[in-house]
Amino acid sequence: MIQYAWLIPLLPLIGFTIIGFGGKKLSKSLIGLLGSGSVLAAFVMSVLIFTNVHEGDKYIVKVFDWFSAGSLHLDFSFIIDPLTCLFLLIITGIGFLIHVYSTGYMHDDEGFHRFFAYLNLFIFFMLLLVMGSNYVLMFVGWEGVGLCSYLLIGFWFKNTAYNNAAKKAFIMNRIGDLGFLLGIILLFVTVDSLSFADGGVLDKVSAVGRSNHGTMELAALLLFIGACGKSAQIPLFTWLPDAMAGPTPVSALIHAATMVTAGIYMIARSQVVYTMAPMAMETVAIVGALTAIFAATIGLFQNDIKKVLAYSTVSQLGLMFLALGVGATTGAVFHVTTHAFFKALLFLGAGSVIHAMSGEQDIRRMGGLAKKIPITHATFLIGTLAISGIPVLSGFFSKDEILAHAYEHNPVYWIAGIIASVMTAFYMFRLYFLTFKGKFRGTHEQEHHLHESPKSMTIPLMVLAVLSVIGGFIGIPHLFAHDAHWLHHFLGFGDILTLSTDTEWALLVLTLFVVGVSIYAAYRAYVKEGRLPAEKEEQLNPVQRLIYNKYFVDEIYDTLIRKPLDWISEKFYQIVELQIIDGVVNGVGAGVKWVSSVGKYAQSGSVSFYVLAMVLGAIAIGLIKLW
Amino acid sequence: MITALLIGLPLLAGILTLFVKGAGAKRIALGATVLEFLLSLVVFYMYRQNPDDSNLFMLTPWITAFGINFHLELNGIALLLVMLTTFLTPLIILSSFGREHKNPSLFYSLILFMQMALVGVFVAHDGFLFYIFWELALIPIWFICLMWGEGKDVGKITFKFFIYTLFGSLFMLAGLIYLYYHSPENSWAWENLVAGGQSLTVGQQSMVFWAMFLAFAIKMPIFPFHTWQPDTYVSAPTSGTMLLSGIMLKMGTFGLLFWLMPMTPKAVDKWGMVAMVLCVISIVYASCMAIVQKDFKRLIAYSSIAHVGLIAAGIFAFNVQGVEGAVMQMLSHGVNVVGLFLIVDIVSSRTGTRELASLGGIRNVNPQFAVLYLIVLLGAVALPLTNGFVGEFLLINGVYQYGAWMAAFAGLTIILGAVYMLRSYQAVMLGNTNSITNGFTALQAHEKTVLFVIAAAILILGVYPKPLLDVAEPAVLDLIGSIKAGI
Amino acid sequence: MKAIIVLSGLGVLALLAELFRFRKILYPLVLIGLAGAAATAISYVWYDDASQWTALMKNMISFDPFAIMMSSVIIITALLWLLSAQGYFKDETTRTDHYALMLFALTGAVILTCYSNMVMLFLGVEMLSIPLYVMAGSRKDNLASNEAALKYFLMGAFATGFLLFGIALIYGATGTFDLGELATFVNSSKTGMGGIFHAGIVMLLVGLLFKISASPFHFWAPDVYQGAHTNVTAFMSTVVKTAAISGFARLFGSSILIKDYEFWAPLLACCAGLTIIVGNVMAVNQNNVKRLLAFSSISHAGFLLIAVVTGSLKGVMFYAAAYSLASLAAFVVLQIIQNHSGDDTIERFNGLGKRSPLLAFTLTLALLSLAGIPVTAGFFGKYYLFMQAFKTGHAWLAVIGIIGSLIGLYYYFRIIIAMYFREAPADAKSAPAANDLQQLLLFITALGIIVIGIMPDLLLNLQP
Amino acid sequence: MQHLTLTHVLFLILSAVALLSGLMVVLNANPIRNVLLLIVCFFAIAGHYVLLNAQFLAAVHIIVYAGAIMVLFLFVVMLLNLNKETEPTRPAWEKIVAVIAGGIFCITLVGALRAADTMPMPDAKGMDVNIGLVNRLGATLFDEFLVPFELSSALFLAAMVGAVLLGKKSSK
Amino acid sequence: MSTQVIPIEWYITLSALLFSVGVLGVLFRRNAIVILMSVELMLNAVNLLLAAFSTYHNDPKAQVFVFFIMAVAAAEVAVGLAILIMIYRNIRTTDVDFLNKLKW
Repeated sequence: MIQYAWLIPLLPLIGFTIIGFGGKKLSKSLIGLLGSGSVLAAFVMSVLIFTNVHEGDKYIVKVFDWFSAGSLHLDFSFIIDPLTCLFLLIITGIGFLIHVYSTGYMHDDEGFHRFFAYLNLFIFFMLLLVMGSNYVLMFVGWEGVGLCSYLLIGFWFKNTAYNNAAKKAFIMNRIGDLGFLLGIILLFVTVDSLSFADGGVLDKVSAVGRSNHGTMELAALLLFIGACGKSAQIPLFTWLPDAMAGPTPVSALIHAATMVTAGIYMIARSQVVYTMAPMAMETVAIVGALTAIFAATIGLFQNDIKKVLAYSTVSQLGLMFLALGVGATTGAVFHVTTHAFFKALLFLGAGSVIHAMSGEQDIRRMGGLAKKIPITHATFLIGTLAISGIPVLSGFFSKDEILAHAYEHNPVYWIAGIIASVMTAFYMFRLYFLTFKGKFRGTHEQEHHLHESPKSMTIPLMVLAVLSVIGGFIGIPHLFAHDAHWLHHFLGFGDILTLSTDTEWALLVLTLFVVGVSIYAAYRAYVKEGRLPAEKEEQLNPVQRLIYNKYFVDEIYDTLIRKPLDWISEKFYQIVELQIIDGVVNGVGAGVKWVSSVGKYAQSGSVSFYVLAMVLGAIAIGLIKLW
Repeated sequence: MITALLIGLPLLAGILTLFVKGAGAKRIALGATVLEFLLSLVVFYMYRQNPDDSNLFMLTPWITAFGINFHLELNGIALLLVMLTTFLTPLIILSSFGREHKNPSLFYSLILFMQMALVGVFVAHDGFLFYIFWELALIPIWFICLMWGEGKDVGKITFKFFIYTLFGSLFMLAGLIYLYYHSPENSWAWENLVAGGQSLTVGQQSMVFWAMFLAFAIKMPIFPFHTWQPDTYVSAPTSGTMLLSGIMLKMGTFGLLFWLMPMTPKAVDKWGMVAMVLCVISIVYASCMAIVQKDFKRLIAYSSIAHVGLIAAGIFAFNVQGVEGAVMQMLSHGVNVVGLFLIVDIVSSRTGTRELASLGGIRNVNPQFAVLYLIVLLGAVALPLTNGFVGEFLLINGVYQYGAWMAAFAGLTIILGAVYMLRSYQAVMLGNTNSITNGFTALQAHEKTVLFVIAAAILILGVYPKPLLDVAEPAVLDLIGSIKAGI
Repeated sequence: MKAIIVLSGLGVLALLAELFRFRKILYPLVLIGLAGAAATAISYVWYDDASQWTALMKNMISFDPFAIMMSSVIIITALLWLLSAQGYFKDETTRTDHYALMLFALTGAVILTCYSNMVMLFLGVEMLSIPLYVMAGSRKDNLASNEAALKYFLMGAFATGFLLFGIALIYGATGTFDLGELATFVNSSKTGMGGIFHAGIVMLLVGLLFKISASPFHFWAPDVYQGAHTNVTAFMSTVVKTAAISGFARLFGSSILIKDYEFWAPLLACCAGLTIIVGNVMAVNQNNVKRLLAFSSISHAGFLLIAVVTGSLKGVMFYAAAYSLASLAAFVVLQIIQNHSGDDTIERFNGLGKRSPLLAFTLTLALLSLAGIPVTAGFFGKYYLFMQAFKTGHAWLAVIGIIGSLIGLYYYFRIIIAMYFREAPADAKSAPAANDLQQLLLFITALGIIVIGIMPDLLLNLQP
Repeated sequence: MQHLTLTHVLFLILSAVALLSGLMVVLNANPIRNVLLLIVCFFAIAGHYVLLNAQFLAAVHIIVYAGAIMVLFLFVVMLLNLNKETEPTRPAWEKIVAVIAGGIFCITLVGALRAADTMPMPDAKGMDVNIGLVNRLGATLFDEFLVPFELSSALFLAAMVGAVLLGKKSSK
Repeated sequence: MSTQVIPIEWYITLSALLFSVGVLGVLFRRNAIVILMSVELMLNAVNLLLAAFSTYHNDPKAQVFVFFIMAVAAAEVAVGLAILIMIYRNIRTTDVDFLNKLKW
């Protein structure tokens, strides 16, 4: 079975090729069928492979020799191990659901075929990313998903703002990619291999890493820069909220469930490197924690339904990095999984809301939608509960594991995690209440049009809702069941929690308590008191304004990087390029011309002068040579 | 012998074309270049079979008084560049089919002469012969730029181009003569010049190194010898720009690799850092220049400087990855830049402008063009699975081994390249149409063909570059061995 | 020697034509005669009976390989020149005189290639110069021509004084006029040559440098070239220049004064560099193509001096041949344009590429050769000189040569750009066209430029 | 320094005459006087030839220079009716420049030759007083110098043709 | 008269001075005829020098050379004067600086 693993990425690629070349000639239903079908087939393959993979397995499926140069040999081959399998399932599974959802959501869009082509291409690259059996092939997928992200964010390419958002996403990703690439190269230079196969880069690193401490730190940090870009961590996070410009299914698939978690995958894959690099680990944890809190605070003040979710994603990703940083690799991957479920659910739910609201995304214009769109409401509520970490739902288990590990590593991280969680619960319920409770605040016309989404959209919502509820059981902690943590065993990262049961319980209860308080606060504010977010920025106090404007990070980047770059480039062009360098070149030419134009007057036309010159020449020669 | 045929065929076809009036000229030119491409495939095949095949080799006395021979020899690198030349020339000719050129027979015969000289540069194994072909390539392109160029300053600009490149190459000649006089035998053969060069002291080598470096640096061009390039690219007719950027520029990098590095290893060791810094400056500087350009063609021109800077940096790193990356990137850049300039031509010939600010929304009216442009663009920004990636990855890898900071700065091309390329794509293709672009017509058959071929090449080379690298590797290892041995 | 006899005999014959009224057939007659002279000159390459003449002539002249090659180059150039110069001999009444003058000048030129005695050097120079003074003034009613003749004559006579003073001093120091004895004397001197001798060398150099229009004694050349009839200018810039440089090279390019190399070589090298730079720089701003070519010819004198300094007689020969071919072609086209439009400014070349593609092509080829672009004869000539310069440790001279060539490109290419890029002037009448003989000439020169450029061995291996 | 003999005195006198008349030629603004002064100078030079035992040369010199060339000059000066009034003169500064340049040239030349190593006096016994006689000269001229002699005839022919060509009025 | 009593240096100096006077004449005067005369003076300086060397080297060749110089000088003068007359016919002056149209 496993030797056919190459079919998994190939199927979406075929889908992409057919849809891409067929274009508008194909009917929409055929496109939908092809697009979803290819991913479904990939999903089925993934399941089949998954059933054949057991903990500790590692298979390499070689397709062809890609290229080699000197000691660098790169195969185009795939790795199949538990980590990859898990990601395969998430990508193809959620990918399939979102494809289905999209057939409904994008049905009336003129770029329907294009959309599906891009989605399939994205799935292909994402699969390549997690299946690549060496760093370079991973990088291929890594950049490929970036490209698809670019294409899909700027899907409605007539809109300049969207285009700018797409460009921003691509470029910020590329900043990370450069770090990633340099990290890869550093690893290659150090251990002379990039393959994940046995005896490849990872094994070599674990063998020689101790003696190359500094190199490993550097490599880990460089890789982390890449992860920051892709997974929207400080300081490269600002593209993700802007990326909401793309169609909502894209936000769900790429900017919540899969692509943005590539950074976690990559670090998990490189766990060996990080274990050699404690400082880098600490950096990861700090950045993760900061991002979690920072993004959460911004989320508190956002009024765009997708922006709230976007900041929530950033915050949750921060949490995952925190997990990676404190060594809870399994926890991070676990959270990736559950987050994929509930965040995809939330985004798709948001999409359904937007669909119902005829494109309105501002929660200040919503309210009281619970009755109008019940399925969406119910599933959205499940998602909200899951992300807030309400027990038994998936988010609870994964978040709990991360927090426990954080506490074990350093209580400060635990506190950070708690703060983020509290804020998450608050803004998520704020979002929920404002959207679904209270009175409708939109226009009359919008109210008239309110309707539940078609089946193609609601069914994925329901499936995801179920997954969000039960997804946590793959990693149920010891507290609740004996020998329960299946995921832990399956992945085999060996990051076992050593806290005492009492401590663990205490942490759990404390967490639940503060989250509960937070939810109540939200309830009180937005349901009981019926408060609404300010309509105008002027109504906010300075701190709120600062947060409302996302701490002006975009503006700061603009002022510190983009504008100076433009300015310097322009000045260099005008002054250094045109005046100095070209000026020197032209100046030489002009100089010769000038000398010529002045020198020609020596040719005065007068014989007397010529004779004089001749005599002077003779004198000069005589004086030089004879005296 | 067959190598000589590679040179002779375009020459004869060029002469023939000169005497054919009207549309026949371009057909003959196209036919001849396609034939030439097939011939080069045969050569490729023969070389894969047996690199020492005597048919690939030619040695005839030419100017006996100076030990100059008509000496042709192929190694992997040269072979690939010949392939690039023969592959691109028909595309360049085909892409010009839609244009009404005054005096087409002269135009196409000049292109053919150009091809002859370019192939000659790559296969020459005699220093003097190399120089001759090097200069010979300059004349047709100068005429092409002069006679079919656009803008009122064409004369001035092309002259600057001519004299600037000649300035460099004369110093190269001086360097070669110097090597000749210090070589063990009375011969201009490459091996002999290498032996001569390697026997020199560091000081002597440095002199030769800088003299010859100047020629190559100007040709490529790298900072700060590049100012002729944007103007020339912009004012030249599209075919000329393609020839210049797609193939001719590789003469510089090839020369650097094959005619400079092995001759002056000690100087490379001593001064390589300076050259490397220039290359890196070139990358960053040209990228920044590209970012602020308002003219589409000029933007591409600057991007070319940035790319070639990286190639040169890889060469100066002189390790396997760097040099193979350079070879690979020479090919990729050739293909990509020809595609990009064709795109510029398609846009500007339909809209009458190259101002980025006045374009936009072409994707609405011509999605197919948009896709093709995107593919070429991806190749240019070195997205994985396009040809650009393989080269760039190897190059940065190679440069990293030379110096981590160098690689970090050189790697900025990844970011800055995306910035200017996406900017141009957005300005031209995205957004809403305006009065200039809403009448944008469909691609003509020849344009479509060329772009398809280029797009296919971009993807194929990106997915399966192995055969090319395999061909280059022995030659690269030889060269590096020779350089390292000489230090 | 036979060539000298043929040429001077031909000169006398031309004068007789006036008496015996065969003026009409003089042109073909002189052509044939020149061809015969060329044949006799070049036949020495294969039938070496040259040495017997040397004794017979009491060591006055010596047909050594250099002389054979140079005289062949000169006579063939003159022959080619004659193809283009029918217009110069147009005037019925003075035709025979002009033929005679040209032929006597040519005789002088040949003497300069083969003299082996100072007397012959002096006579050769004068025999070359005196008819040329007259030829420069051949357009008697034209003030420019008058001015050219006056300037040429006055300065030429002045320079002759220097030349002679130099010869006298050298004689005083060595007691001989014979080059062979001179060589023996110089080479056998143990203490090195004294001040009298050196003063003589300097004076002699001044005189000779003037003749080849080397800087700083070049001032006459542009004015004279511009003022003279274009055919005469072509003659001066090819035949005369070649003759003058071979006169120079026989003394300084050979081994005669090699023992004293340290004394005069730096001087010559400096003059060569200066000449290259001055000639090229001054040409940059010229709008008059004739004057431009004059400056260009000055710069080429500088290049030829490199060959002399580096002691490469073959280099002199090759460069002179290549230069003569290209220069001749350029002047012929110029003359055609001038006849057609009555003007020799660069604007007259505008649009020539379209109006007369063949003329434009030949001129382009010639200019490329003058500029030294491969694969023209001019390139290989320059290359040869650079090689020699490197070999003899004059690398700096090669660098100056390179810089000079680059500057040179500017004005050569100005003409090419004018021909191909600029639009023809509005008042341009019909396309200028070459007559049959001129076409033949242009064809031969173009062919020569390319063939010699591609296969320089043809010339280099022509060893007598 | 040897004792001053009559020969020395004669030499000095002749030299003084030659130089002074030469200088006068240069400085006097009247062309006719110039011609006459130059003849004086030539006579002084002829005197030197006699001092040098070159009697035949002296005779030829007088005949050719004073008799032919200078007469030709005189003829032309008369023909063109040149006199002091028509004489073009240089502005003062040009004259100063000319004198300075000429002076420096003179100093350079004389200095260079004076600075040169003194040439040894030839052996008096080997002196052949007859070399300046016509038979010796003729033997040399028509034997060793036959070729140049013949060629100079061609030169004369050329000069003659040229002079006639330019000198006669154009036919138009 | 015995020649050997006068040192050869005297003659060299005299010739040099005469030659310089000739050069000065060429520089000083504007009348073409006088310039030509100055050139003749220069040639005579050479002749004198040659004659002196002839005696000094005891060699008639130099005297023969002088004949050639005289002959050529005569020829040169003939041509030169013809040129002058031709020009005079056109511009009515023998001023060498009058004709300066060919320049720059």
